[in-house]
Amino acid sequence: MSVSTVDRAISQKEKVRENYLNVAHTVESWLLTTDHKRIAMMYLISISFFFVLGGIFAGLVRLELTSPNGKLLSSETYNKVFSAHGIIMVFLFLVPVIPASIGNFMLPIMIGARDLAFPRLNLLSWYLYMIGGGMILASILFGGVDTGWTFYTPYSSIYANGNVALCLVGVFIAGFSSITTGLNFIVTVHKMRAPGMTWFRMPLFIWALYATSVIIMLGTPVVAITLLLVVIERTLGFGIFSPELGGDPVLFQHMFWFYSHPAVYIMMLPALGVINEIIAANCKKRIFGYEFVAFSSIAIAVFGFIVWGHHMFATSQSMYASMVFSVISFLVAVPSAIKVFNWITTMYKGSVELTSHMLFALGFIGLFTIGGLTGLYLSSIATDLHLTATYFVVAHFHYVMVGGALLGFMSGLHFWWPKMTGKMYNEFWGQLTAILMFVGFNMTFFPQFIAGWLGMPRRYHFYAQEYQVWHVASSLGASVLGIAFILPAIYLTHSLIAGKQASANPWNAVGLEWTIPSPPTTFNFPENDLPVVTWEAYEYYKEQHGHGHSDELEVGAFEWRESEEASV
Amino acid sequence: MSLHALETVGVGDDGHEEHAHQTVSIQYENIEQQNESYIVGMWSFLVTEVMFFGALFLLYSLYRVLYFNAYLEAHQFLDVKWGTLNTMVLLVSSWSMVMAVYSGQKGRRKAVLVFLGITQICAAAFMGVKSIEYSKKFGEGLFPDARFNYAKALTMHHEESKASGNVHEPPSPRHVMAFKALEEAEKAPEVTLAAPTAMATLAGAPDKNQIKEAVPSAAWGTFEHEQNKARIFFSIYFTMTGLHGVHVLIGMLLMGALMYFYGSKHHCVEDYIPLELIGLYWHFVDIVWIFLFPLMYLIS
Amino acid sequence: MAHVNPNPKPVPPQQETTKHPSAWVYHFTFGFLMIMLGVTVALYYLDLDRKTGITGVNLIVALLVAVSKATAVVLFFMNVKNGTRLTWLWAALGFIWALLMGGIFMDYESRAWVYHDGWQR
Amino acid sequence: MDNELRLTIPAASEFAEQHDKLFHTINLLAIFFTVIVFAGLAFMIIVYRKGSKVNRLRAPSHNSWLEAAWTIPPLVLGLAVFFWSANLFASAYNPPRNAKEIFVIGKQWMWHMQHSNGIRENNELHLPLGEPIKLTMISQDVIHAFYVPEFRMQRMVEPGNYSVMWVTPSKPGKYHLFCNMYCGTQHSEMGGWVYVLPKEEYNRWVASAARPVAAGGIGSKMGGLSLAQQGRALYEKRDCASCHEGSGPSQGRGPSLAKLYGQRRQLQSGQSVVADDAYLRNVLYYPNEYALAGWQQSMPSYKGTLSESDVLAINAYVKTIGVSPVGEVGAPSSDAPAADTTNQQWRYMYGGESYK
Ligand code: HEA
Ligand code: HEA
Ligand code: HEC
Ligand code: CUA
Ligand SMILES: [Cu+2]
Repeated sequence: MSVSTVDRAISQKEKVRENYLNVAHTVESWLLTTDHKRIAMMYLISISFFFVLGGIFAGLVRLELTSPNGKLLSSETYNKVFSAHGIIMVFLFLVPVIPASIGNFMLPIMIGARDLAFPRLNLLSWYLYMIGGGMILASILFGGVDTGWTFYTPYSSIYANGNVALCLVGVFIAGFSSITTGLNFIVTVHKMRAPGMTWFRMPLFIWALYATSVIIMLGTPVVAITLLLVVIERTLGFGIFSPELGGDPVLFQHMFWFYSHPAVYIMMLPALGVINEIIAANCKKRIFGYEFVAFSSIAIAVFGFIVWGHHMFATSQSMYASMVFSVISFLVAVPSAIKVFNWITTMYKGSVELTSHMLFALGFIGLFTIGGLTGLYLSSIATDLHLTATYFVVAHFHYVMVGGALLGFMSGLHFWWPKMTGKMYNEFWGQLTAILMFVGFNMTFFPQFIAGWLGMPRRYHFYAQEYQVWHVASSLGASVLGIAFILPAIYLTHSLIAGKQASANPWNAVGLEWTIPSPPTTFNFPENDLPVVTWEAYEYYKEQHGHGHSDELEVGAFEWRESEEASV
Repeated sequence: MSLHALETVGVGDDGHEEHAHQTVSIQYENIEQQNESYIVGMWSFLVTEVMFFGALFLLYSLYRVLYFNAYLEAHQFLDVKWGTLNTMVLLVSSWSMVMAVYSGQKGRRKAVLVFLGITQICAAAFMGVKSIEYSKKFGEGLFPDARFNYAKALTMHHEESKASGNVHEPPSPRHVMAFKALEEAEKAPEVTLAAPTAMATLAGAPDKNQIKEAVPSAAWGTFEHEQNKARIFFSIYFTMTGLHGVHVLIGMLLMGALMYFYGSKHHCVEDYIPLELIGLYWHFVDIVWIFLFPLMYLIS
Repeated sequence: MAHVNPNPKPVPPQQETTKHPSAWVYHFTFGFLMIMLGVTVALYYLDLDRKTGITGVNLIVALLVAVSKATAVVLFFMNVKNGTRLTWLWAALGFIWALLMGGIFMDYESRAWVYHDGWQR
Repeated sequence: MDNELRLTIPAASEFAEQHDKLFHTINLLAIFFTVIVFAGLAFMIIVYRKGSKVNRLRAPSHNSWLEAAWTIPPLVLGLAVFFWSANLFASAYNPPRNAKEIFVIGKQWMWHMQHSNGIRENNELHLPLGEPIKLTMISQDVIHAFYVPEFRMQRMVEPGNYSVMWVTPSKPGKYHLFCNMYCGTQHSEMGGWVYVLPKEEYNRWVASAARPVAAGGIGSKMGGLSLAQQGRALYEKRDCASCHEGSGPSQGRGPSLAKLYGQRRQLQSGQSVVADDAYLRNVLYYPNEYALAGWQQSMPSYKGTLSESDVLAINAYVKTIGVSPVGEVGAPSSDAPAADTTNQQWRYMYGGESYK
């Protein structure tokens, strides 16, 4: 193919070409950088660190639960371990992971800007993240936190042992890190689009990031202030939520879930966005029903704000309120359905290539569907009365968060890795990992649905023997899953050292990010000139003729790119 | 100096070509994009701020509905005069801020400095008044931490108004309760006063139950619930005004920096964007107070 | 470490239309705010609730006054005119906040419906 | 390890039977959609894999009818499930009037049950088969949740607020009782067993539980008194009668409590409330909050002197005043002898190996 020869020629040149990675090598050049790409890489590294930490805690949980009266940990330690797992995974891993790493890197490039609107704010965001993360880490190491990630009052504000206040302040600060990122994205999308990049020419990933940012901006302050109030109640003794002091503990749950349900969409929407890019690139087709997919992101963001009460069906929340929250939860499933079906239809008459990132994406669709559908058991009030706070819920949210968001992240990471690092990883290991992860994941969490249906309560250190079968099965799966997570750590690191140079467009995809060299230069575009966008998103075919072989198809936008590249 | 005179101070500084001195950061195409981005950014930030305070207003409203009588009574401890004064001070500061921005747009460096100065003075006055109010509340035992002592405050309040001849009616049942409770408290202070916060302060202590049993006698027990509701009012009051005060302080710092820049010769007056942004922020802080004032001080 | 754009593009000329209002707008707004402040405080001492016998009037009027003050500040001091894109953000915000408020009050208000008029009598 | 792969769990209440129908319907629905999605993906991957020789002409890029086709069915099906579920939930919300009332108190980390016949149990609950049971529950500290998987039902047990849950056990057996709201260190050991007994067996248990240990019984009935009688003892100990229909010096200071339960009360604040369980509790703890119109508020608060369990007992008595005779009471009793079972808790709850 002529294309790859051009690519190869370019990659020869690239050996010496200056890029954002090799412009400077000093420590300050990283710690004081304002380049969104460098900040994204710093985010990627620090978030991975917290993921490994959270994963180790998950491993401890699974290890302990192989026995119904596990003796490895004391009950108190067990509680601290699963709390640490939940807190780290949610606040330090899954909320920032896609926006702050991939999003940070790709958003300006994909809309054709030299950087985010506020580069220094972006750096501040990373520092806030590190400070918040450091405080959470400190609270876990010194004293521990045994409240669960939900921090329910009055347990957290009065009864809990350990270092809850410090941890909450950490979460508060980490929250401001995501607010700053969200704010930056919003302004960037509004003001920094390249000439010709209209709203409906934006890649769907950007739409998803935009919707995410709006949720972050509107929801995060509420949880920030709520957690701050718990801190004040705990340290100073102000009365807000504690019934001992005249407060109402259920009010805390309202305020907490008002953020934390939208927060699950903060975690999910970016992943849903990533999948669009992967599907389009691996089917060489425009996403079916672009507008519907774009608006479904907005619909999820808006409706997501009015379902929080579905976490409180078993509390003293009024019956009528529960019903309202329940019905809206069913409604919010519809935009998700729209996305899923549009992806499947996109593949129709496409040219599906099973690259590693596509495998991750396919796994994502399957697991998100299962996770989302099991959400329906929970949003139906009568069944939730049985299932709430059992392992059914644990399985549900791991299906959406690990099977969904995390696989979405893996997919995006594999897709853009060549662009971000300029190196190709080993495709075979990538594919193997995707399959292993899918299998290991189902082995880990499917048994938990059954255990939950049988009534196994969550956050249980000791449990009844009849559940042991399922716990052992789950732990077995978790070891497979653990291996599946070790692999990318190895082959991705290996690619950095010994990987092939990546061409500008290794996947033959369209989109502004593939028009620039890998890795990009500091201000993204050659000569710092912004591109002028004259084409629609995902313009894989200019026109169609001929039949059969995909190789015979004309890849319209690609032709255009070839000529662009010649000038690089 | 008359207003008009103020406005014309510093005309000498301008007269250059528009935007000539403003630098454009690399990510922007032109100065307009840069300026608009900053303004959109500030507004977005204010949106988060509104949600931040909005959540607190929500807490306020919910407890106001649940515990209206306690609110009504507890708000008497807030001095309407101080509150009005502070509102006035903030409104003046808002006006001088907008005048500073106005002068900045016209490129009048000295006028900017003067108006910012007025704003600073108002902000400082606001904080001064707040600290007077706060220290009074601390003295009365109205700071809602473990030492919160509503009985004492109520009793003192009653005596004060008796002394000033305001009250002719007999004390309300709540006052009676407060007297009784206080009497008991004086008899066995270490036990009784600890009661409401026993749980809070002894969190984790093994003998929670002991304390619980040692505590309340009838009068105190009756009063405890009253006290707790007032305590919620004051918790919300201190949280909201405290956070608002923090915002004022941050505003003062920002204005200080701004004054430094406007005062120093190197600063280019054409770049009025920082001034405009801080102006927006300051008006927001003002708006929060516009709502806080009637909701906290003027409950009827 | 801010990088500077060495050759920024000129601003398209037609944009130069947003005028700064005359300073008198600000003085009038300020006067309005002060008057409204007086109104709020007066209301408090008048206590409409007692006068009219309807509970909550005073609160509503006081809030209306506060909203009008805030609106004045937003419109004139904060100069909301080039806010086309922003207006909807603000609308979204008010909407979302109303949802939070509405949701929580819906719960607390409707709790009594079941217990008090239900089976227990 | 229990090697049997158990996939079902008995449905031991009427609600559970209804619940399972709904659950399995949702199951079918979920499987249906999962199959569609997986089959769709598989089809596309296989048929349109790169290099396959198929017609790729005129690939569509949007189609509003198609969008509607996959928007409306999920919507309709979802709403159908919602209505079914909400209906079932509503029916499970309000206990029938003839329900047998049992009081439950949760505290870190045990359950305390008070039957109206005076029997008290810790971490165990004996229920008669086929009779509607109303559990009125409250916590003394943090939030707990009362969960019996076989009943498919749970409710949070909150401090300061009665929550109600009701079931009609429909299958005899011994079922797990779990605390299903995270409540601290021994959350996983806060539980025990629920016994659903056929009528005769239940009556035998009641008789034995009422008999003191010395007499060969279980002795969980305090001094042989019913809950109302225990309440009466407390009522007398606290001298409530001195104000309420008493003959003492302060006679007539308080209203008569006869036939109070369920009546509508006019408060000084202008509100009118129904004298339900929550009202009776709150009057004892926060009397000034519930000052009655027409009365000079002078009742002391019993917060701190009467525990939640005392309050339940007293109110069980108050409900009988003027309604039914309670019978003479012997020596006043104190709180239940809450044996500390936590040490052997794991063995007790889950059996098998010894604990730690
Ligand atoms: C990424 C995170 C994420 C996502 C995306 C979701 C998505 C959904 N969640 Fe989940 N959820 C969590 C994370 C997430 N959740 C977490 C962390 C918890 C536990 C918190 C805790 O207590 O610790 C939780 C708990 C939780 C509960 C409370 C359970 C309880 O504690 O009792 C409920 C109840 O309604 C619920 C519902 C839903 C619904 C309806 C969706 C929907 O958005 C799903 C929509 C998707 C689909 C439905 C699939 C695709 C659609 C089709 C294939 C078409 C067919 C559709 C129909 C027939 C309608 N979730
Ligand atoms: C993004 C969110 C996220 C992610 C990715 C995960 C990932 C995993 N989680 Fe987690 N989980 C939560 C969010 C998440 N979880 C939340 C919010 C809770 C609720 C907490 C609460 O109740 O408060 C929870 C609770 C929770 C429980 C319930 C605990 C309880 O209720 O008692 C369990 C039990 O199995 C569990 C297991 C796992 C497992 C096996 C993984 C695996 O997918 C993890 C796999 C990853 C790794 C293992 C790391 C990478 C591997 C290495 C670096 C190799 C070295 C490590 C080992 C070999 C161990 N999680
Ligand atoms: C010092 C006098 C006094 C004592 C002692 C007293 N009460 Fe009362 N009680 C009152 C008065 C006065 C009222 C009505 C006004 C009010 O609610 O405060 C009242 C109201 C009540 C009510 C609500 C009655 C209604 O009609 O709605 C109940 C129930 C009640 N008391 C129960 C008790 C119990 C149980 C005790 C003992 C543990 C007790 N009281 C002890 C004075 C007393
Ligand atoms: Cu009690 Cu969990
Ligand atoms: Cu949710």
